[in-house]
Amino acid sequence: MYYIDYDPFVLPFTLGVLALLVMLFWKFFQWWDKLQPEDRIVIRTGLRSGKLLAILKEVFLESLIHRRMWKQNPLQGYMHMTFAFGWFMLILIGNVESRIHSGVEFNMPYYPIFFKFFLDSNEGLPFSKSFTFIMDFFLLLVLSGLVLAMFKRVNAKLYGMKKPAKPEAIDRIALTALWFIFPLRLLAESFTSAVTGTGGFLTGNLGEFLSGWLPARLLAYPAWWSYSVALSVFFVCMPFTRYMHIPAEVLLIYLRHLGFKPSKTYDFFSVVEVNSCPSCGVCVESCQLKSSLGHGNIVPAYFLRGLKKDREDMQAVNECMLCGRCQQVCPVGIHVNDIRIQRRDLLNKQVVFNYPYLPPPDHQKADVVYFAGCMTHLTPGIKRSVENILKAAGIHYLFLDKEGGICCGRPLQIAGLWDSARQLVESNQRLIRQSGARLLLTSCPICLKVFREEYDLRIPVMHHSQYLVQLIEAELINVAFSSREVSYHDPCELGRGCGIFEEPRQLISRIAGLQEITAGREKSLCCGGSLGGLSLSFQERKRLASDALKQLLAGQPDLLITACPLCKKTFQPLSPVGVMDIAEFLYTAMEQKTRTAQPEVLINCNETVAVL
Amino acid sequence: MMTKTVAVIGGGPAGMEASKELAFNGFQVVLLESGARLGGHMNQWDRLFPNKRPAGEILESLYRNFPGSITVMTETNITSIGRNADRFILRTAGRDVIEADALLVCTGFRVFDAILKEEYGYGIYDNVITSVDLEQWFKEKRPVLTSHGRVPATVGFIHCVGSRDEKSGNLHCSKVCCVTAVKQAVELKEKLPEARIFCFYMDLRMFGLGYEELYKESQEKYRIQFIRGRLSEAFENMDGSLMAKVEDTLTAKPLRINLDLLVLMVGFLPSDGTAAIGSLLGLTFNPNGFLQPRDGHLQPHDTEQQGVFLAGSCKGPKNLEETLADARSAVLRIRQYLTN
Amino acid sequence: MKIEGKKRLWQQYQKEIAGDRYFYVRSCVRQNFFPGAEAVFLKIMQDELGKDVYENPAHTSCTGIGYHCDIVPFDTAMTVVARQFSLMAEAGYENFVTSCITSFGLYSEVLETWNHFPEKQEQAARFLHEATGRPFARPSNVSHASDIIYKYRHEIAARAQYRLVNSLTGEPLKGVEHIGCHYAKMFPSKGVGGAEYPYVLVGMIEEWGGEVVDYPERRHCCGFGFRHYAVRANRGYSLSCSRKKFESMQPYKPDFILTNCPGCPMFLDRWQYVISEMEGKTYGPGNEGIPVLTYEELAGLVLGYDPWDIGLQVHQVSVEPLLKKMGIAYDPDGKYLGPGGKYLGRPENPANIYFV
Amino acid sequence: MPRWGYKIHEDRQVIWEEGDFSLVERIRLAEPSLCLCISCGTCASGCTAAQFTDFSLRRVIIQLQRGRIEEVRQEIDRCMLCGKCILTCPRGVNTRHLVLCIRKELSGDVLY
Repeated sequence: MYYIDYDPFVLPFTLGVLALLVMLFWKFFQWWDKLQPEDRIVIRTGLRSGKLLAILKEVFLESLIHRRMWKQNPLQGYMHMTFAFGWFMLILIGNVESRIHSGVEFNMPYYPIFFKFFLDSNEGLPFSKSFTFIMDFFLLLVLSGLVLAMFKRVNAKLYGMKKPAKPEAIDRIALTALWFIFPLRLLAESFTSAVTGTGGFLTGNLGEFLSGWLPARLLAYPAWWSYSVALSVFFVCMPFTRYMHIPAEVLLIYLRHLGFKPSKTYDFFSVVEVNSCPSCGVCVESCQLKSSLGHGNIVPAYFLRGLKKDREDMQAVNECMLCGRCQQVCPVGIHVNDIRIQRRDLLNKQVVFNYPYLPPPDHQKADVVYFAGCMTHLTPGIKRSVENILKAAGIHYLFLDKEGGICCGRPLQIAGLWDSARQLVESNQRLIRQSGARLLLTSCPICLKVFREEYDLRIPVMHHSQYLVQLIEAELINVAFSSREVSYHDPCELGRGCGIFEEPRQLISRIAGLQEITAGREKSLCCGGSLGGLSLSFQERKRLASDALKQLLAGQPDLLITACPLCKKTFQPLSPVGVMDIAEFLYTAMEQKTRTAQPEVLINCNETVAVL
Repeated sequence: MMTKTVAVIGGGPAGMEASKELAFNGFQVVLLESGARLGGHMNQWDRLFPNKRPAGEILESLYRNFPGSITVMTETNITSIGRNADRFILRTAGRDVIEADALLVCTGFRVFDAILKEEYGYGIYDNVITSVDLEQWFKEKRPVLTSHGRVPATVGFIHCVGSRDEKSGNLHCSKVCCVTAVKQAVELKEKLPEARIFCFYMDLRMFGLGYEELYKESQEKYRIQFIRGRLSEAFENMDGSLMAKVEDTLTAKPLRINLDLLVLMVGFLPSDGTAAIGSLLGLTFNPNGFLQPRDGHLQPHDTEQQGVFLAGSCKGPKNLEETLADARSAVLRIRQYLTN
Repeated sequence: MKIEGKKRLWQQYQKEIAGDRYFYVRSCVRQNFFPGAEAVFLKIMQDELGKDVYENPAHTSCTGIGYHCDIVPFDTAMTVVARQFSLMAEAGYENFVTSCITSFGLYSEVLETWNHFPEKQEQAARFLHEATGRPFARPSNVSHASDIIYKYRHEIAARAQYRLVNSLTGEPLKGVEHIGCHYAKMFPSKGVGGAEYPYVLVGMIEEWGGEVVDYPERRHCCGFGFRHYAVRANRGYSLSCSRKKFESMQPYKPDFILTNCPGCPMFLDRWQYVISEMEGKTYGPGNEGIPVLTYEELAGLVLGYDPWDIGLQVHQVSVEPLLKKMGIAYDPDGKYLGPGGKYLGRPENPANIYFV
Repeated sequence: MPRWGYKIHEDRQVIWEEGDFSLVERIRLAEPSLCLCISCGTCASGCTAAQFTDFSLRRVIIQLQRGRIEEVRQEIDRCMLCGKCILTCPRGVNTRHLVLCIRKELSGDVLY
């Protein structure tokens, strides 16, 4: 027989938790509705799959420890960890402690939270010293994070941010409640422990100190009330604030382990991703539209918040260049590029372009199909260099779009027009397949990405920066090293988009001195010419390009090398130094004797493939 | 040595600027003007392209530091020009006799008489005006209204009226009308923000720095619409508005449009003074009736007559910058001539 | 509209019109469709004004229709024209008067060609001589018959029995005028008032008490267009041109259309009927059409001639509403009676347009 | 009409006032650079789609400005949105976005 400890002050907390649970279930039910039946089965059976351990491990590392955040920014990582991990431990250990004390498995949910209130003394409590120490320790941990969090609001620069993400009114309420929770708990426990002597090194000493000059007995009860109310306010607000990311991220980790990926449409997974955004604001600093143009509203922290609240910002959907810098730094790993394209897909639901006029494929055969891409036709130096190099290396190739080709379809896809793009993809796919080629070579990273991801070609697809390096290594072409210093700009679609960072660097290092820059590789900047952005004006694009150039040319290189016709065309008019595509650069460095084609050494098909 | 005298014929911007410079260079200057006051066409102009600078500022600067030593004779028409050795003897209608060692002809231009372009209805239809009329309205701060007192909702500017038109007898391009049309269209749009304003053009010749920028601004900020097509004829509708017929050459379709006000961009023709003085002096006229310098590139101020020099738009259409620069350059040439 | 502006312009386009001793050549089209018109001209000239007008039965078509249909070469046309001039000289006349506007245009074109290319004149003289053995001659004055009526509009007004005034309201009747394209568009200086705002018909209407209304498509072609009408499949162009004019003039509520060209009254008159049949649309008040008159017919009405004597019964658009407005007494039963009371027959009643 | 053997032709003349300018006004709000077009035809001459069909963005823009929506509708969906024209337009018209906006408007999708 036991009796239930109860005091009216627990009511706000208990009702708050109840409201939270109802809200969470309601939300989840809504999301669940978006799911395909087969996906529902995957989710239902997921818990029974062998992945549970791995899932729990990642939840622990990411949701509690905030490993990725640590990597991004240790101070922020620590701050987030103290809140998440500290609070989690307070709950966990509080539960254990209270259960041991009450000796029953079932507790009222408020009981562990307000345990100290109901505890008259530590007498007879097993491991009471250890428990009070541990509980005080984690409370201190959380409080240390709180101090950092408060400090962040005052001075975000210390955290590597110009400004923290701007909270909305409801976020402010929840934040204030959150900030009050732990100091109030500290006060409540301290006042109570001054009377009961149940406190540890923190609460006990503070209680003793406070009771020296304050009526602790009198203040304890209101402190517990305030603590309960603060908790209640936080829980009631939570589903409507960025703190929704706490449950959502756990779900997200679960889904990812079950193999869920972003699809072409805005679906269940997208909603979970959107809700997993903690508005930490790391992305704010990564966005060039924010830094160069001040278009802050388009950064994911705000864009996703708008989506969460059904207040979509059209500018954020259409203006974004899809450079992927924000995605690269996101501690939660939200695929915000995909989400933006999904939103474009929704906004353009009825838009269809039609291409009944596309020509049927002809029947030319070749080992290598070279597809320059629409943009490359505006930079003839690139296609001429690639062709000359291929000829010099004796490659049997077919220039598929020599007289101009069909667009690869990527520009339509990034506008969310998948069905229209399908027509182009299929046309090009037929053309490439019938050539019998064993390799598809392109000069345009935009095409590269779509060839790799959306085409069913069953042959390797390479960007010329990859292929040319292989030609050098196979000694089919010889290059001369010059003492020039160059800077290399990683095109978004080539680098972050297709993960090609090394080959261009290998190639350049063979020819000239390569300056590494801070905004290189994964941190590479958008040139401003991206087709990802739909509505950005010409002047705005120019400003992006000028700002990016400043960083690219910080080391005062002799030349700026890039590997995308669009980047080249964007930078060229604004750059004080020459801008060259990597193929053009290579061609200028080729030794004279290999610069002319040798028809008699044309390599046959098998050898070509061996080269690859 | 006796101070040499230069007679400057024509008191527009070129004549005034040249007179000042000649006087600063120590010459005696007689400035002859057939009109009542100096300043020429600048007197009728409100603001200038491309920066909408008030024309008054230019006039003021032309008058500023105007040397007292210059003899200014307004309302003076020259009836004969004779020579006595190296000196010119000019007789005026008022029986004055002026002697000079050199003559500078700055007789300028007149605008095309839009009445001659009968099919456009200037002087016949109530709501057809010229660019000069509109500028006058601007200058007088007259509200822009149709003859029926309504605020025009649609206004059309017709480029090349009397220019590049052999049927009007003029083959030449008057150069400045394109940018003037854009300037006036912008000014009109500022006054009538609700109006739809159209420019009907053959080519847009934005030859000067800042002109293309003004054109772009007129499209972007003021939303002036440019339709490539030359007006063939205009008609009056019952309500006094005009029905204009052009071919919209970019869609290759004839277009009919109703306009409340039609502004004709009248071109440059040689002024009566240019024709008269040119004949008196026996100078060469180019096929468009302007005075022909001896060598357009290398001797732009010299004529077949020794001691007779040319400056400004008597030689052909010029904007103000070119006119003033030409006047100053003519002074250098005259100084060289008179000091040798 | 600033009438003083028009007047200023008209003063620039004053042409010389011979005063007497005319050699008159007929119009191919008018003789057939509006034969009364030419008869009225001769009657006014000879009976009212006492002028010497001579017609030679040997004169032919000027070939203008063939020339503008691209089936008669210009050299041939010049030779035919030279023959007409030769006939005139043979009869001892110098003042050439044409009934047809296209003839007027062709004669003017030929003479201007001869002025600019004397070798063409020599060639025409040679061809004329080779073909007919006739001597070559040139007129001293070429006028269109409407120029003559214009010149004597005051005299006609002085003898007028009726004026272009609504006899009930006293208001001037509103007329639109349509000048044949070949009258002044080719050589503006050869038309009274020039090409853009021709005065020749305006002068008559104003002098006889009416009021001219100008309308946007005034300068538009009547729709004849020669080849457009001559080829049946192309007649739609002709019809569409006329309709464009009717649509444009209708809001001005004209009481009549006045023309000076053979083709114009023909098409402006007949196409009103065709449009009414095709589309059910009419352009006058109620289901009436707009009566179309030649300048001679109008002069005849003003002088008090019997409408049926001057051939108004052959008009497709009934002229009775105009006659009523002018207060002209006419015999409705006499409309289809020819000389000697002989019944001429009457056309089938149209479906939509008012017809008496 | 067999009775006549000819018919009344529709006038080729475009009457400005009959144009539908509501579309161009809405498009202009979404893509203001539309006003900057000078009909130079650079967009059309290098157009990827124009190799295969007579699509001309220059013509589309003109027809849009003239309020000739049917003509716009007839050819707008041939564009591949490849964006070459953005790079070549001398006036910095955001041609690709313009096409998308027009297509959206004509399809009935929400235009911002």
